[in-house]
Amino acid sequence: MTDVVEEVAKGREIVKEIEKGKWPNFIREAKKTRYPVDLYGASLYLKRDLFTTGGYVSVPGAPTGILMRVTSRPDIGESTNVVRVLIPSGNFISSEMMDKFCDFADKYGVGMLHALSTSHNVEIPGIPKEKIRDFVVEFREAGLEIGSTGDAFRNTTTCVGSTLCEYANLNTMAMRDAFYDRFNDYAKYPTFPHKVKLKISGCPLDCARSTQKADIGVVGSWEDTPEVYGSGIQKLGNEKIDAIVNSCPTLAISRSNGGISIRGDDCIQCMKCLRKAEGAIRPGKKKKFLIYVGGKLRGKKGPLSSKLLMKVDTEEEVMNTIEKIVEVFTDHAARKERLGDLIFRIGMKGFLDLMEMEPKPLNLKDLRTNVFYPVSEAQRNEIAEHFSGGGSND
Amino acid sequence: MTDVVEEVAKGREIVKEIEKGKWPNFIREAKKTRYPVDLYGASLYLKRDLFTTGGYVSVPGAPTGILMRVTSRPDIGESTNVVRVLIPSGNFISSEMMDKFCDFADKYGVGMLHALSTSHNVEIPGIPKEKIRDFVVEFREAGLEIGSTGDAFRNTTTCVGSTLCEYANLNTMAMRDAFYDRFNDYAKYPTFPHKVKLKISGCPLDCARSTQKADIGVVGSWEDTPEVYGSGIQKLGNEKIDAIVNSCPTLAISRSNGGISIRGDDCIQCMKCLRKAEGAIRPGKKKKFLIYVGGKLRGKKGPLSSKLLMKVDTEEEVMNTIEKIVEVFTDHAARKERLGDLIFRIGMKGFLDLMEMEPKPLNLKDLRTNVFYPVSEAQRNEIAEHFSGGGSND
Amino acid sequence: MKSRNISQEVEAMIEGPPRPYLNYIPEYLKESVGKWVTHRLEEPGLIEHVDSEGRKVYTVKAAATPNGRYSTDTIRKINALARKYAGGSMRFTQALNMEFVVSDLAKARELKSELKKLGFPVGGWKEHLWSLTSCAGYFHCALAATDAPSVIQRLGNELSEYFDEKELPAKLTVAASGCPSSCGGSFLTDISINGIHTEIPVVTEGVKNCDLQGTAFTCPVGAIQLKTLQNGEKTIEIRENLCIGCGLCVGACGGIIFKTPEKTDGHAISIGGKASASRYGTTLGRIVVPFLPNEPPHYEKTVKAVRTIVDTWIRDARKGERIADWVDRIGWEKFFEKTGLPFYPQSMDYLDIRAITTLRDGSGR
Amino acid sequence: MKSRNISQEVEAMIEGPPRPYLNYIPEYLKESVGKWVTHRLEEPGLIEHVDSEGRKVYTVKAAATPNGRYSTDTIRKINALARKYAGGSMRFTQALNMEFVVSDLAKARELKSELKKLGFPVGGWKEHLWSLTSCAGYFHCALAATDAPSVIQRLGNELSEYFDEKELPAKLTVAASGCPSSCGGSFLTDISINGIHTEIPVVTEGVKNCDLQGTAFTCPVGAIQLKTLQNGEKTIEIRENLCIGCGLCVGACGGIIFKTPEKTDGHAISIGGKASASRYGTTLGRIVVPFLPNEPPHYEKTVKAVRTIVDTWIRDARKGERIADWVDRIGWEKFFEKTGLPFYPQSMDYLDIRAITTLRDGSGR
Ligand code: SRM
Ligand code: SRM
Ligand code: SRM
Ligand code: SRM
Ligand code: SF4
Ligand code: SF4
Ligand code: SF4
Ligand code: SF4
Ligand code: SF4
Ligand code: SF4
Ligand code: SF4
Ligand code: SF4
Repeated sequence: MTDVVEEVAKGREIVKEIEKGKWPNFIREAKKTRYPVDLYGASLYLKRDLFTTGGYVSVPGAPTGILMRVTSRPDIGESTNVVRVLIPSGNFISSEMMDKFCDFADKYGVGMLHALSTSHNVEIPGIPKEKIRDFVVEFREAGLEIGSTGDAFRNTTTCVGSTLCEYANLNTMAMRDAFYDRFNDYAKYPTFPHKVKLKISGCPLDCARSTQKADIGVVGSWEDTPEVYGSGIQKLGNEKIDAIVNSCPTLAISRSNGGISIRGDDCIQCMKCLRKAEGAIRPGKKKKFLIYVGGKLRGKKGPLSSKLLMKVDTEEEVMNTIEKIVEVFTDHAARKERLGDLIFRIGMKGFLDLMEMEPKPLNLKDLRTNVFYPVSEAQRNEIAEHFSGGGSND
Repeated sequence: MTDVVEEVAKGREIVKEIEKGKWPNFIREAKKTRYPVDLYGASLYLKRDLFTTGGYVSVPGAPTGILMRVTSRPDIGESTNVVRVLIPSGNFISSEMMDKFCDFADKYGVGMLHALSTSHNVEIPGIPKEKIRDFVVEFREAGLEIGSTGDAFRNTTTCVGSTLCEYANLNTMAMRDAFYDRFNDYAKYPTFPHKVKLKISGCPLDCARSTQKADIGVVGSWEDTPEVYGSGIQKLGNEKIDAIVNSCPTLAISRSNGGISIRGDDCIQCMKCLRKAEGAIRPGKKKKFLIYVGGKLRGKKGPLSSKLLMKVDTEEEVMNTIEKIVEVFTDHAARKERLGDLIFRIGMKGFLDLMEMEPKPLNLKDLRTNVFYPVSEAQRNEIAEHFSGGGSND
Repeated sequence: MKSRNISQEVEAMIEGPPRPYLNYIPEYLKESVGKWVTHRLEEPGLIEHVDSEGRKVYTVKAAATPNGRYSTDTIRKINALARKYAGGSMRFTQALNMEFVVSDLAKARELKSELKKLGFPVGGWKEHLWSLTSCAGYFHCALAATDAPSVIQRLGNELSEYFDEKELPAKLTVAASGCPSSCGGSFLTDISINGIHTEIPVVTEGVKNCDLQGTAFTCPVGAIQLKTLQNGEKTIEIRENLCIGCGLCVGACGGIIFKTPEKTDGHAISIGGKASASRYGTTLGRIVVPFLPNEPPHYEKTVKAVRTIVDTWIRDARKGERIADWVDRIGWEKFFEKTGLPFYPQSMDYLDIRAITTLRDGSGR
Repeated sequence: MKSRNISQEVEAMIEGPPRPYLNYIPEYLKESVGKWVTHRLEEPGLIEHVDSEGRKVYTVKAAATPNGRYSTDTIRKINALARKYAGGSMRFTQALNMEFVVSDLAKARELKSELKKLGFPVGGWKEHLWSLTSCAGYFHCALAATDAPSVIQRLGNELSEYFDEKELPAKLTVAASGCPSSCGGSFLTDISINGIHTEIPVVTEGVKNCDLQGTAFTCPVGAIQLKTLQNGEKTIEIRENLCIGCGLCVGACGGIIFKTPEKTDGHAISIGGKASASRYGTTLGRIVVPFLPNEPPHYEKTVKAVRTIVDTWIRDARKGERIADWVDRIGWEKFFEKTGLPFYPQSMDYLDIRAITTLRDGSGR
């Protein structure tokens, strides 16, 4: 048996095992396509990734959206280049659109769809290099778009928001649309130091994971008191009401008149009471958009958590802030430095300086304990001003 | 008016104001002594510390215990050298001993006692340089000891422990005595890279602040279930019992038979239930001594919190561990590096290596999130061994 | 802002994703947008949503394949169901599951059984397994240290009953990524698997064919140095003391390889990840098993480790406690005690100065 | 262990502190050691302790002067009370207050009024002000940036009613240290004052008279460099970018001075410190006011800042909440909102990489 024959044979045995079981199975799916399963099997047998990046292709109309993939074992399988397809907000795909995706996958690819990628694009794998140009032309003629690779804004993802969820403080899907209306250039041209991701959640439960998986996260919230709606709360009965009262981490809720009352001043919008109240408590009415910066999952020394940058009142302010962040990022990040890495390197204070913003307590989880820092003369005067007029009590 | 006259006069005005008020007053006290109050007043007027360290004095019988203090303004006041006096455990001072302190302060000093210093020594200030030698001789003849300065073990402090407190899991005062019986050399000779502090608390409430103010902290605790003592709990009444149940952060307590039952496995010895139970709940019987390392209040970049090193069963183990820590500290710390600085510099893992100890979860508050680390072949084998025999379920 | 260099050719095109979104959601959903007042789990995988005017819709959630790959054959069948039952539209959730919005309960139940017939379990809300996701892994990617999809496939088989039948203490999410890039969303799920390389790559002859400058740029820690040999040829050198073994250079240039990935590649398990935008913030997964070997197809050791964690959690957690909440309450010491997992030094040094400022050396070596 | 150099002369002496401790406690206490079962606040400053055999003692706690300094005259009077009422022994608590153990309640009450007559309030347990402590400050120390004792003296006057009369939401401790060495225990109290220098010291002619090598050694961050001048003289140089302004060199060598301490010295306020050896550990005070000027004798600004914090806490905290617990619940954002304290950038950068690895530059400048 030659090496390659053995590798393929052993690989097939392994793949056969993976094919088993009740969970929806990607091997069973792959075997219904022209995807090179043998190559995959061999890599499992060899315990070694057999792919490598396949250089860059520049295709008119597709400055981003194409990933070249070749293998180190052309004797088993060659390439599985992929195009990344932008889909509508909230990942709603109409049946017509889905048909088209399938048609293109059958005609140009290997009859396989990646639906969905973890950043919520559809991918069409297995398009030979020489067909990519034609694919792009035909695809765009069909009114469809590819994108979301390279050093550009990657796909903006959102939770379902107002479309289906009562917790939503902002219409996430509409905001994504608005983002592309205004900033499509950011997504189109890979001209940034590194990729940039924007994700949007309708409430602090953050189903879009915008606070960690995105360079910029937008979260809908509120700042007044959660609304205790109608008499729904009384109907829940004593035990459930007690559970609601006890769920509040800031003790903002107390019993009153058989129902509850909430001290809005203490509410930190944690959503716990809402989750227990079966619709009888709703988000407050004074909406706030929270803007987070610098989340990422692969920092140089591990994942980096985002920091809250600011709370704003309007979508317009959100968009303007994004623009400002992008400007700072473009001008100050090193090559292949994500926004989070930049902030890690220069410190949140340094980043705020670049943003021309004053530091605020909301930018921090905790305050410093280290007493070594300089104080300028201007600050000394400012402080003296603020604290003047203290009484004395003997 | 000459400068000095003005400085003294202005200083006196300020001091006169400080002398006012109902709280016990150190100026009213100082004025009853020969302490150079004018010097102090001038420093307040000038807003500038007028003391400076006064070089080293080597006195036979006193390798540690003497602090020289001279001033930059001998025209106003000269020196206030101080001797630091070691007192009995728990800071209990017999009336005879206190009389002696006063006598010495009157004869050699300025008629002032510093009782107590924040590290729980008595200090006798204002002893002229030329009298120090005589002081030491006479003081030691009176059966008293000075010490606790320089790069030696500073005074070991303890909470009152078993002597007065029902929460004590260890007799802190007896342990301090035992420490000096075995390790008096450590306190006697300033031969370490920097000062070393040992503090001992009888329970996790840590009244001795051993977890932050000490290089080595020892805390008495337990590992079984807190003892629900007799029927005292029932007598507290429903409301108090509910409060006890709700106080437990790990939900280890539940109601049972009109009283409570505690799941010892979940107890983290937080003391909350004991504090509410008015003696009806007591510490568990299986005592553990917790040893903390590396606390300090002035790190190079701010205070450093201690880390839990280990939990041991006997006083003997505590003492042996202290010996080992001292060895590692002496061999590896740089000059003027406290134990906490050393650990900060080399990492807890590095410190454990030097201690020849295996890392344990108790050494950490949290585990790492950064996935970049090497794994040795030996470890790979060890892990493979541990996890072998996993089933498969198709 | 720095000036951008954009070719003319490209300038003219691309309008971004299809929008407005209202064109792509079911007709009967449009009226209710922004008016929802409550929802309720009707039965596993089936939620009733009620709007302020009493209108109702029903969402049905079906599990995805581990890496989201499907044949067009299957997608066409699913799409046919979307046409028939869900107003000609379907969506994918954040965790890549399929979701259908149906206008009445009977139809939703029918859809549910159709999906099951196609092999897609319906479930995954409330105190259940919500999702199992993976990145591309060996299946497509150049960077994988472990084949995330096949690991998740095994775990899916193992845990499937918790998706629809059995209850758990709380929500459970599982994700695997083939390498530290964490495309699969690992570190953010209750149980996360992360591929890791544990050797330092070596530079081979083949490096000649690579874009050396470009390769050096990929290194996140600047461990790659350009060098000119005596014969004038250019090459690169990896500074071992700096390299964190991330593998990005290996993916970028075929001339840089891991020598024995079959031994040194593997994956770590971290637990307790959880996203949140409340003041308490997101919790990242913490590493509890630093290394498991790649042993396809069955990954017995990985399955055993995950089962141990899940079973202990089920036994010990209070109702409503996600894995992170549970560990928060009992602490790491008890976690290791109760699970019996061995503790390795690799879990140490978190936030110690060396772990942050130095690289490989400070990380537990 | 490295070998130690110990002079012969010294070798022969010193046995350490007086012990065993039993020789120094009141006779009637000896039987009960290790047998205590419960205690109870009888009245402000007076606790009843009960042992397992029903024996009782009463402890009386009286406030100390800010820096623990007394005339021998006063100490002799106090000592007379210890002889008369407390079995010929007294102790000082962790926070330097005086404590007397008395064998019966009537005597304890008498002692209480005697102490008050001497000017020492009795109180400081449970939901009260427990302690106010300071280090030596200008009174004795060479390193002070602020005169901790006089600051505490003012705060003592200001807050004294909470020691015995008025209740607080929970325990309150206050400490001040004249410099970052924090000898006063600041950072560990609910409200802490810390002296800070905010300029970089300069080297003057006088440096000649100092032990240069020794001075360089005192610098915790290695900012002092030894230098030889062209004329062969030795001197030292301070590297400004490294110096953190700790002031240790200034204390060590009279030739190094702060130029304008009257302007640049001052103190910071941090809050929420709390010692604990439970799993949750100690909380360090966090800086809420980065700088207040030294304005003896009345320190109006400092008093105003502390009152603002205490009054807001009293108004807003739930019963049993120490300042740290209160802030934990409401968060820093609300803390600044509710107190109206201005927020300054110096409170930032905590745990950012630069705050740890770089020095002065990374800290908010
Ligand atoms: C397709 C996808 C995984 C999937 O199976 O769904 C994916 C696949 C790859 N990711 Fe990713 N990432 C995918 C979502 C993510 C996510 C999750 C997310 O976006 O929600 C992350 C973590 C979030 C974040 O950004 O921190 C992620 C963080 C990375 C990184 C780390 C970047 C960094 O500097 O932190 C890399 C490496 C890089 O870009 O240099 C990377 C690189 C890659 C590359 C392009 C590796 C490469 O350079 O060859 C992978 C191509 C795989 C292939 O051949 O198919 N991928 N990647 C995901 C879809 C992308 C899309 O836009 O549709
Ligand atoms: C007397 C005392 C303050 C008081 O009013 O009670 C004190 C006074 C001094 N301390 Fe302290 N420290 C005193 C308790 C503390 C404490 C609190 C404690 O021990 O419980 C600390 C914080 C805990 C800790 O150790 O981290 C403390 C941390 C320091 C430091 C910081 C050391 C470090 O490297 O972290 C210094 C500076 C040094 O040693 O280089 C210092 C230095 C000093 C010097 C010697 C300053 C000097 O070098 O000139 C002060 C002499 C003042 C004087 O002239 O009277 N003192 N010092 C305290 C009694 C000491 C004793 O042993 O009886
Ligand atoms: C459908 C989905 C959003 C989407 O647009 O795709 C979703 C929608 C909802 N999420 Fe989510 N979450 C979705 C992914 C997430 C994620 C991201 C993820 O899983 O990858 C998160 C953050 C990650 C995490 O879990 O930590 C997330 C964090 C939550 C939470 C907070 C859970 C917690 O313990 O902190 C809740 C509240 C709850 O479970 O009670 C929640 C609750 C909800 C509910 C079910 C509301 C509820 O309490 O019943 C939302 C139903 C919307 C609706 O009516 O259709 N959702 N939710 C996502 C389903 C993913 C899936 O297929 O399993
Ligand atoms: C006397 C003293 C120990 C000593 O040997 O000197 C002491 C003794 C007691 N402490 Fe303490 N604590 C003493 C300083 C401390 C300190 C250190 C300090 O204040 O400098 C701490 C840690 C610092 C802190 O508070 O963060 C401390 C943390 C506690 C706690 C935990 C408080 C908390 O909120 O976490 C308790 C329990 C309580 O208050 O319910 C406590 C409770 C007690 C009680 C009063 C028991 C009780 O529940 O009432 C102990 C009475 C012993 C007795 O019977 O005489 N003791 N206690 C100290 C009195 C200092 C003073 O004069 O004010
Ligand atoms: S983030 Fe909030 S609004 Fe969005 S789907 Fe989740 S629960 Fe609903
Ligand atoms: S949202 Fe959270 S903080 Fe606000 S009232 Fe409800 S439970 Fe309390
Ligand atoms: S630490 Fe514990 S044992 Fe010691 S005095 Fe405080 S409460 Fe009592
Ligand atoms: S000591 Fe703390 S953890 Fe233990 S049972 Fe009591 S309240 Fe619970
Ligand atoms: S996590 Fe790694 S292996 Fe998986 S797709 Fe991303 S880059 Fe590739
Ligand atoms: S493996 Fe990563 S860290 Fe190491 S040289 Fe390659 S790119 Fe750099
Ligand atoms: S804190 Fe500073 S000023 Fe106060 S005694 Fe200690 S060294 Fe001196
Ligand atoms: S002030 Fe402190 S940091 Fe600066 S030179 Fe002097 S000793 Fe060093």
